[in-house]
Amino acid sequence: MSKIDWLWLGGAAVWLGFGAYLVLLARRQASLERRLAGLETSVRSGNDLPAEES
Amino acid sequence: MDALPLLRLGHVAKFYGSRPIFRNVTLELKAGEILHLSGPNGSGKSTLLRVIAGLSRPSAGELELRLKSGARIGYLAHQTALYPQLTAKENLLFWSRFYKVQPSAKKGLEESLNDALRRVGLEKLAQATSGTLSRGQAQRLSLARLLLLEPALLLLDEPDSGLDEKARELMEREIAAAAERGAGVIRVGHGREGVAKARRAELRPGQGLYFYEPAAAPC
Amino acid sequence: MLKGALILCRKDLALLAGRGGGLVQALLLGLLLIFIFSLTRGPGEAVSPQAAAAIFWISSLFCQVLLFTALYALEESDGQRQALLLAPLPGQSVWLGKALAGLTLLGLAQLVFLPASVIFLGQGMSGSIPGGLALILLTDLGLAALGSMLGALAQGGANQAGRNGPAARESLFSILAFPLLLPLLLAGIRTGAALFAPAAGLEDYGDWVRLILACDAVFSGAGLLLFGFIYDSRE
Amino acid sequence: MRDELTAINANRAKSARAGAGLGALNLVLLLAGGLAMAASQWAIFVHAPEEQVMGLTQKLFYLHLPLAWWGLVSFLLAGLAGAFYLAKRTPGWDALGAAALETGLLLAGLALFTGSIWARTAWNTWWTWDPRLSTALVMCFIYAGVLAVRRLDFSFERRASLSAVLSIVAFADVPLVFFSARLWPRTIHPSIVGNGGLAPEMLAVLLFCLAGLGVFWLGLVLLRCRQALAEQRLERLQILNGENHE
Repeated sequence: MSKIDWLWLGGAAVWLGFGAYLVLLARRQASLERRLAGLETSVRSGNDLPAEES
Repeated sequence: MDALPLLRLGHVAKFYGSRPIFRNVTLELKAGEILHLSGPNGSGKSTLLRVIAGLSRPSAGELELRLKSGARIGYLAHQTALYPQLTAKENLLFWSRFYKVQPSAKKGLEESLNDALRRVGLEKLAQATSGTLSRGQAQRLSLARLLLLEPALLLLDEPDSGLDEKARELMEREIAAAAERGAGVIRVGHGREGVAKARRAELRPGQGLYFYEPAAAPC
Repeated sequence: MLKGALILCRKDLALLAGRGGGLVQALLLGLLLIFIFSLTRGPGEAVSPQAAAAIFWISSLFCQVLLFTALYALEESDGQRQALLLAPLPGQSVWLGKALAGLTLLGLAQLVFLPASVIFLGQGMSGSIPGGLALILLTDLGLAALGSMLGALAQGGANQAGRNGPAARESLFSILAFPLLLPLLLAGIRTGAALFAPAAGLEDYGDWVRLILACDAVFSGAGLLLFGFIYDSRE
Repeated sequence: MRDELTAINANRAKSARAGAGLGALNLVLLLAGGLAMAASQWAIFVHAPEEQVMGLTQKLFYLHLPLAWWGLVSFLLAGLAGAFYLAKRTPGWDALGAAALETGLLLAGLALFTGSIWARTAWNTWWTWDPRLSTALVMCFIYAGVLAVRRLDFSFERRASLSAVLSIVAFADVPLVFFSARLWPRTIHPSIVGNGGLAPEMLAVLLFCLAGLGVFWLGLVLLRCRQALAEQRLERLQILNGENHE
């Protein structure tokens, strides 16, 4: 592995790392939205929803 | 009895997350008064006691405690707060050390420990490790732990659960004695047992406290 | 604050050192580690002072894991923590009481680990004994300050710890304690090595002592300021 | 009784409106950050002169330093968010804390990876007791531990309080780790990675990379923070639905 290869490896790792994290976030967001939507319909009407305790 | 109430609750509510446990609880308790609190399971009686004891923050409403400085709160929960490997007397000794237990009158600390054990009928089991006590005995030892501190406010969560007849009498006598001494008592229980003198209230889910007239015989 | 802490500490020592098996169990684990690590040296080979000091401190750390989880488990068996919160003492005195108890128990255990290291790992004690022991105690202060904090942390809310189970408590304590305590571990190893056999070079231990004092200050400060937030049952 | 509910629903609507505003800002930050980093990649190779001693591998430095720097800033943010949560107990601070922790761990991890490649090319060993490298490693262990605590099954307040306290303690521990790592190698003079004298162009490129990653990092933290707020909302709804009874 010559020096230039290491450089490529380093650069690629950083971009791949960010990419993988963004994909992970996107997937988690999708499942969150699906479950939120499911829950909101089964809970009584939205505006009568007590929020987090003070 | 001084006119000012010992304890005042105004529209107190408690949520778990966003699920209401109890709402709109308003109550005034004077020194020397006993309140018998009943209500269906899950109506939040135990949680209300925890809120009054200061172990749990109310989600809404005000809670006002007028305790003279140094006055203490005694909270008897289902859990006894006893160390299984310590003997009955050592348990009392440990908990009493946190409170400046002035041996009443000329009696020494040793004397007041024995006295506390005698009042709950455990004087013979002083050296028994509390792990070997039965549920009822442990409950009485835990009550002794509280009586030793002569609390100004006594909160009892089903104090007579698991007690036999004789132990129940001892318990009632001690609660009445505490009230005589000027302590405010709130005891949670089912049904109508307990001294007639007590005020009665029912914690109804979502509506707060419903007070029975002392004369009326509740169901 | 100190009065409440001392009452608690006395009770804990009576329970863990006296009746309960808490101290014995932690002691055995440490001894076992020292013995097992002694297998790393071939017959006749000597273990370097630094390696021996590292083994000594690693055993002390594992011993501390058991001690502090046991110390805080005492208050979880039947609602004792709730009663402690109702007692008229500031939250920090629970932290201080448990830290003092843990420090005493760890010290007792180390009184056995030290000779064990000399025997199993073939070490002399040619460094300055009083100086070395003082440094061990100073390092233990930091270990106990953070250990008492992490012990409370693993206890969960009213009964949440139950849901995570005791195993979660010990592992949680370890995965947080070891990296956080690394500076103390390094300092302990380097000064410990000097106790076993003072290195020829004039290594300046002043820096290490200053580091140990800094760790003690940071961890004690964290205990005093932050303990109240994690040791309450006021959901 | 009515006012109690309306007050609660009022701040719920407020956070919903804020959520929408954040969405737009978030997108801008992420895009701008991404573009800036791409541009910096170009600048590293074209604009920055090649360093005589280490040659090409020195260019990895333009990536490694910003990662380590913003990772540290992330952990500082997590500590501050923790302090604010303990003071104010509003769930928003916990969400920001969680976002900062996770993003910080990602950046520190990448910094560690590029750092070890740097060590590999500079001293052809994967690991040396370079103070910054070992501090980054220990920080990764500590913050991975903190994130593990967040995944345990605690009530919301419990998890938030524990995470806040740990974030503060962890950040206070970083300088201690750094100094001990510097003292540890027996060599008296600590090995300083040669980033002392930087040619002006190099410095310009470095600052550009730093700024680019900074914008991207901010976008990342905001994105994760909004997701944490959604997770909190989900948890509340589940409780309301009685899915996990007390």
